[in-house]
Amino acid sequence: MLRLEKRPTPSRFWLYATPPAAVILTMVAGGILFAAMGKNPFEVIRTIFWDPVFGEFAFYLRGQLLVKAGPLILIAIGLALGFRAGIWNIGAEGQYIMGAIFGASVGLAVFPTESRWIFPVMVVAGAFGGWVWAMIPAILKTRFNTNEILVSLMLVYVAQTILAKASTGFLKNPEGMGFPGSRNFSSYPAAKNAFLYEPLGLHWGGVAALVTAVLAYILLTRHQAGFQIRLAGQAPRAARFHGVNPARLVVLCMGISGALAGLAGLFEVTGPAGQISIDFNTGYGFTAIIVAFLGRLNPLGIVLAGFLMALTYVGGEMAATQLGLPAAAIQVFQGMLLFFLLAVDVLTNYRFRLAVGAH
Amino acid sequence: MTRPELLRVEGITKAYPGVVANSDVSFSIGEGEIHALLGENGAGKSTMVKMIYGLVRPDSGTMTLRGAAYTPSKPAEARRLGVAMVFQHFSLFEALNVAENVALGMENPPPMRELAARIRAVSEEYGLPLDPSRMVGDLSAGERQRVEIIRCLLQDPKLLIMDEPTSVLTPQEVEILFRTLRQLSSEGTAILYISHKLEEIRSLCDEATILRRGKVVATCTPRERTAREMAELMVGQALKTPERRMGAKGEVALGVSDLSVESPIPFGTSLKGVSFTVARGEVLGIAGVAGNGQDELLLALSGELKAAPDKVRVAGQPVGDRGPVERRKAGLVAAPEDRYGHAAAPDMSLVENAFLTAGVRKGLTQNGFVDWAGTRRFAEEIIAAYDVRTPGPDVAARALSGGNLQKFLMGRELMQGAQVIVINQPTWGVDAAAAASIRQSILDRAGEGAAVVVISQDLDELLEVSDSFAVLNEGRLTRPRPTEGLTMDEIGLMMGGAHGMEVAHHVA
Amino acid sequence: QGMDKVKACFVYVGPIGDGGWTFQHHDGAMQVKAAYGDKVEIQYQESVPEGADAERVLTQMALGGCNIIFTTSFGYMDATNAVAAKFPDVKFEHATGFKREHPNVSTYNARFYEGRAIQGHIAGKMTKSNKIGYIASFPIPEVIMGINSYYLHAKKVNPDVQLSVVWAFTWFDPAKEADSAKALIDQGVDVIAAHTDSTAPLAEAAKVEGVIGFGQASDMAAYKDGPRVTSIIDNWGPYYVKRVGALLDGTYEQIDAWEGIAGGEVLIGEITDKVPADVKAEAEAMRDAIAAGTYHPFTGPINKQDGSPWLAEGETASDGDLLGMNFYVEGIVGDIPK
Amino acid sequence: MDLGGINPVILIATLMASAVPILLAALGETVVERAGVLNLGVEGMMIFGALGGFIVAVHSGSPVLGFIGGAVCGALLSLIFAALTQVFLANQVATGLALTLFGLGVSSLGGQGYNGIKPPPTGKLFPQALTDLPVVGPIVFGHDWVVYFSIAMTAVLWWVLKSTRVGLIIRAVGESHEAAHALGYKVNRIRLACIAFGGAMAGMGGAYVSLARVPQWVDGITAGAGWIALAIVVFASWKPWRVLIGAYLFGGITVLQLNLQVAGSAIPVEYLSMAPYLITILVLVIMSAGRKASGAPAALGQNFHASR
Ligand SMILES: Nc1ncnc2c1ncn2[C@@H]1O[C@H](COP(=O)(O)OP(=O)(O)OP(=O)(O)O)[C@@H](O)[C@H]1O
Ligand SMILES: Nc1ncnc2c1ncn2[C@@H]1O[C@H](COP(=O)(O)OP(=O)(O)OP(=O)(O)O)[C@@H](O)[C@H]1O
Ligand SMILES: [Mg+2]
Ligand SMILES: [Mg+2]
Repeated sequence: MLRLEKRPTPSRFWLYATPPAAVILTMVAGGILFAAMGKNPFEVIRTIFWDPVFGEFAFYLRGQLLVKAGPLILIAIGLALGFRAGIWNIGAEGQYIMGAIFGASVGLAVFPTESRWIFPVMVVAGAFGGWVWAMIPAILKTRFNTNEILVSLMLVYVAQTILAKASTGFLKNPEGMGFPGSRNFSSYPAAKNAFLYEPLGLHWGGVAALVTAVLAYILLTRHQAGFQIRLAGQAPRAARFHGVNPARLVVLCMGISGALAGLAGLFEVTGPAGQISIDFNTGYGFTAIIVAFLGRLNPLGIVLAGFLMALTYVGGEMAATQLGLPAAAIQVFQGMLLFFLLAVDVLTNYRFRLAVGAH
Repeated sequence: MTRPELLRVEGITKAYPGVVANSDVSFSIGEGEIHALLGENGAGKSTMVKMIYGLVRPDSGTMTLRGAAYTPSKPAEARRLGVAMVFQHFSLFEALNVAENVALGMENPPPMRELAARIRAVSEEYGLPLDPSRMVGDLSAGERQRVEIIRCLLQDPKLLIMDEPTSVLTPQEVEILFRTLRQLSSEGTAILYISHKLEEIRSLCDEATILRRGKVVATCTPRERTAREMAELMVGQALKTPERRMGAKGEVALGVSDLSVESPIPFGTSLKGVSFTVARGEVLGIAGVAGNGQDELLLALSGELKAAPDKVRVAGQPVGDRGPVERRKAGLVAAPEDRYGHAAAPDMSLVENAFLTAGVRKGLTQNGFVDWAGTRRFAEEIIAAYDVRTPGPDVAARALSGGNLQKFLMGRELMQGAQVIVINQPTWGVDAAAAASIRQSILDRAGEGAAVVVISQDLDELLEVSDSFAVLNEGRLTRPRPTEGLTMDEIGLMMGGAHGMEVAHHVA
Repeated sequence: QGMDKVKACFVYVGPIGDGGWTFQHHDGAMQVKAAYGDKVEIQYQESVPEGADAERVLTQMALGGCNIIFTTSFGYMDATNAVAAKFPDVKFEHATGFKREHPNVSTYNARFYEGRAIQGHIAGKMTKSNKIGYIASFPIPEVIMGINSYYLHAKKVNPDVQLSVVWAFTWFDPAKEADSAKALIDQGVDVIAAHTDSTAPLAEAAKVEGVIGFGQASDMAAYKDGPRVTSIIDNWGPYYVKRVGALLDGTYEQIDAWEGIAGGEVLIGEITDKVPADVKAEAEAMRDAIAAGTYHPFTGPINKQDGSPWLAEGETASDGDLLGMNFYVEGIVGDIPK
Repeated sequence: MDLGGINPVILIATLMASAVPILLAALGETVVERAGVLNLGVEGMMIFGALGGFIVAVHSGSPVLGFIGGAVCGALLSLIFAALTQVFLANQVATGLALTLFGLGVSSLGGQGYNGIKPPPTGKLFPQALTDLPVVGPIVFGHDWVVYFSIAMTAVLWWVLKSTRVGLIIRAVGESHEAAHALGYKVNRIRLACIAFGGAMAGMGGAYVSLARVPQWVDGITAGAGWIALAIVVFASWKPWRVLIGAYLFGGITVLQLNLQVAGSAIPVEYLSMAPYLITILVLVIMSAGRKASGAPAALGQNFHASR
């Protein structure tokens, strides 16, 4: 019988080898699924993993990877900081929405003024919006010992209602013939999050994501605050002994993750999405939780995980349009990828042993 | 007197990755015999008894129980065959009540009401009063142990295994326990007894098997040996007693006055009006049964619990409202009892654990950035100075044995050049040799002029290191008295008798 | 000039399995396939979120050789126009929107309010409690238009009728739709119209004797022997067939299509026998009058909710007024969420 | 009796039915969490159960078989979670989220072809005569059997957790897996069984949505009920009767806000539709304020590996 045995120290090899191993396993299992659905598995896998990067339309799709990965990375990094500290913000989706609403409100309030200060102020307002929304569970937790998972999750639904109200009410485009949705930022240069370099899909959101990843990495490995975050997550009592104020840490981590989610929302609404609309949010806040874990809560890992996730989205869309694969099959495929990653990950900290014993 | 043989262990070997915990171990226990299993930390004692209890399977070797082959594959089987065990680390559930905890350790527990009655009956029969409906989290360490023992007794065991049962008990409680054990022994129950306290072994046990690095190195009759001889058999070399370099007592370095704080620990004990002072060069020993406010006192001194500013003064400076970082800056370092998760983060490396408290006093941060190279140098210094056995400073703290980790953590606090040092349980679960060296370094630091507070449940240890002595009882501290000339009886009185004696009266 | 072969592509906002909105668009796409066989190739993508993802999917489709792309949700409006700018040779057709910023963008919509008029008539005639209900999704002109049309025609035949509107704030949440229907029924409403996409309100109505409802978006024929007395069917097929056909034969032009019962885009599902024959006949007559262009559901005199006049005697509403409608007509109680 | 046009009797009767999916799922998750496992995949298991139950009911023509099928499907899906977390020791939060993603995808794939079909009806348990009684009629007699089952399950789980050996072992495992292991309990196997039970309950809750509540199959039919169920468990401090109270409170406010709309309440609709979430938060704040411990099982979310 095979038995698991804890390694004294985590395996370096498997730390890096598990993601490729999981991807390969997913391709095999996914291939079987696609074959069962009557598709050519090799074609589907190639369309998902190869074509977006090297295929015919790669010149366009490569850029789309960052467009898609950017917000995921930005949100996931914030969440990862909290998760590492044992603070469970599950409501990034709501913070994302509120960031977009705050930022967009600032921009729309001064429409059509042109000034180069408008966009930066909107960015600050976006971060602030997300921060405020995250402060609600943070303060309820520190003040009243309320479970932050529950509160942050409930606030997503509240934010969605506010978003509906914004797009049918206070942010509605006055020239939109009564249709829901705000003005489109693509026609408001001062407030627009334009591409800085289109072939790479780089806009300010992408820049923010990559810069944040580097900063978060430095924070976690070199800075005392990063040490405290890791410590609080691994050994809360040791953290208090070290001198960490748990309440302040909750406020800090929730604040950072909220602000980053708000930023992501602002960059998205002023850039790729273009406008506030009833459901402009597409679940980035929830997907980012998965990205955070895929990246092992490590900022650099999250960057890779963000791109991998983006690849399955973009490639999955290709497979859907070109090969007629149902959208749900892609969702199943993504689920499998996660399952395999999580399963294979056991090898980092454990090894399998053939059980030899007296019995 | 020869007794009929109950359990025979022959050629048992058990390997863990990287260590052979038991290698070709053989011994036997007669019915009604109290048999000691001795050895340093990591010698393989717990592993051995876990195999007898069916929790771990041996790689090779055989066991026989009353002449029949004995291969328990799970604890339930062992229990059915009459083997019961009290664990080194209690196997209790804090959020469940006593009766539920007992029921969990039984094969076919009777209905709760009946069980409660039986618990009352048995606990009175053996003089171990216990209320079945109380939450275990609310119990003192001694009472918790009673739960474990009663759980065993309810099953009429033929062999009772006790892994380090006395490390958390007052002398009086130890006496009660020993009376119970002797009574059991006289009723024919064999007891396999593990302890680091050799004087206890001498007074209690009939036979002893001594393990070193997993092998049996000697067997002896404890009554016929001195504690020192047995210790030397365990360690395999001669032992040194700590020496005391008498420094002159200096001015007061730590002053605590009328300190009362709420316990933040669920089921904890609040401190009530604690006052004392410690001078430079002085070691204050604080005794008391676990759960009487020791953890809270440490938290209140380390800065994890805050009070009014002037309740705690370090070198005259009020720090009562300051957190751990500021107290360290002011010159106070502290070492909590729980190594895994409080004093150290088990999954972090020794370097990171060195930074955990030494960052402030060792100047290991600059603008908030950590000087990891400097921290690593400090960790290496500790490892060298305290003879910490580890492959290197990058291994996770949990990979070290308890004794080695304790040495590292003591080194971390003692090497920061602080003028006030507070330590809770400096040698808990640490073997004789390592304990001696830790006590020596505490005395050395006092000799260099530090004011030291040692909180411990080991009275011998306190008598050995401390200049003055006080007792914590239900969150209150007695007035410190000079250690010299104190007798065990006086100490017992200071401790207010065995915890729960009053309860015994009520029940009776 | 015409084309030998057309690749027609469809972007759907929901899953084809929603049984409502997307299902009907996909049905339209299949009608195109049936009409032209090998001369068309159909590609589609389900569940495309509005916003950035839509823009990418559209670009992919355009790059992938689609000749005409139907974007079947209002939220795709800006994405459609943005991508159309980059691919002038590809035709774009946006459903329910109003922006045609480039010559290759057309828009199309259906006059669902015409169907609502017929439902209103039936509701007014059939209600016993004089309480009729409407499950609304979001407060947008499209929905408000439907509510007004429904109420006006109920009121016309039954002056005592009261309308209760429940705003569900969702297009598609069967459980919530069921709850909304239940709330209406619990308060005595016995005719329920819904502007959300699932059959849940009908299923809820089926549980209580004497409550009727209507199919929405698709026929919902499964409830024919139950509460469903008729339905509004979104029938996009004729339009899609026409547009792809125009591309094939070279007559394609940019248009702003807003067809209704007349164009076959809005079908009135079979009126069941639960409806008394005379009411059924009246309803069918109204349907035919609308189809013939002799009757407009919004014909004055109509006042706004606050009593101010909107349409004078005999005046009919302009399309512009309808498309921007943000007020209730006189007699409806409650406010439109702002 | 009428309160602003709303009949409280009907309101109560309605909320009892509308709370069933959350109640069943939350009861299952309560057991799972009491055993120390945090399974965030409730939504995935619910929708898989909704589909499975629907398919079984449609093909067999029996709603009872449908509910059983839903439970089996939920349990099967939960076994993926169990395998990953109990055997491969994967992070429970991440695995649970992945399970939701996977469950939504699989049921959307598997449900193709089941749109627009009507399942066999799940009728009321008691005869109309009883249902027509004033007040008690709708509240006590006016439901289908699953409503009674969900209440019975609350009582059973309360009793099992509080007074039986099985419940004691489950609580012990969730409180300290180390101690439970030392006493010889197979921690991972016990947890596995609890996870499967939780999956079955979630699956059954899902089946109630597709068979009784809505009743039909459409993609995404559970629409977030699983998340609410998770929240209710925390809200209820892991106690069955409070789960019932929480589910009824949430269901009640949801129903009430719709009724207020119908009754033409002056409160703006947006605030009404936020109300269930805001009031849940508010009640939680009031309940947790001033309490030191949340009542969470001490080992919640931690994996156990017996090193032997
Ligand atoms: N589960 C395990 N996995 C790996 N190594 C183990 C395990 N349990 C014990 N060991 C190792 O086996 C050796 C013997 O450990 P054991 O716990 O039996 O010592 P002990 O004599 O009881 O020590 P102590 O006095 O500290 O309780 C030690 O080196 C220990 O690190
Ligand atoms: N049989 C019952 N019928 C109705 N309500 C009950 C019943 N039993 C308990 N309750 C109520 O339900 C709530 C939750 O009870 P539950 O049984 O979940 O708690 P419990 O396990 O008894 O916990 P505690 O030990 O804290 O009382 C309490 O308000 C309790 O009074
Ligand atoms: Mg031991
Ligand atoms: Mg109770």
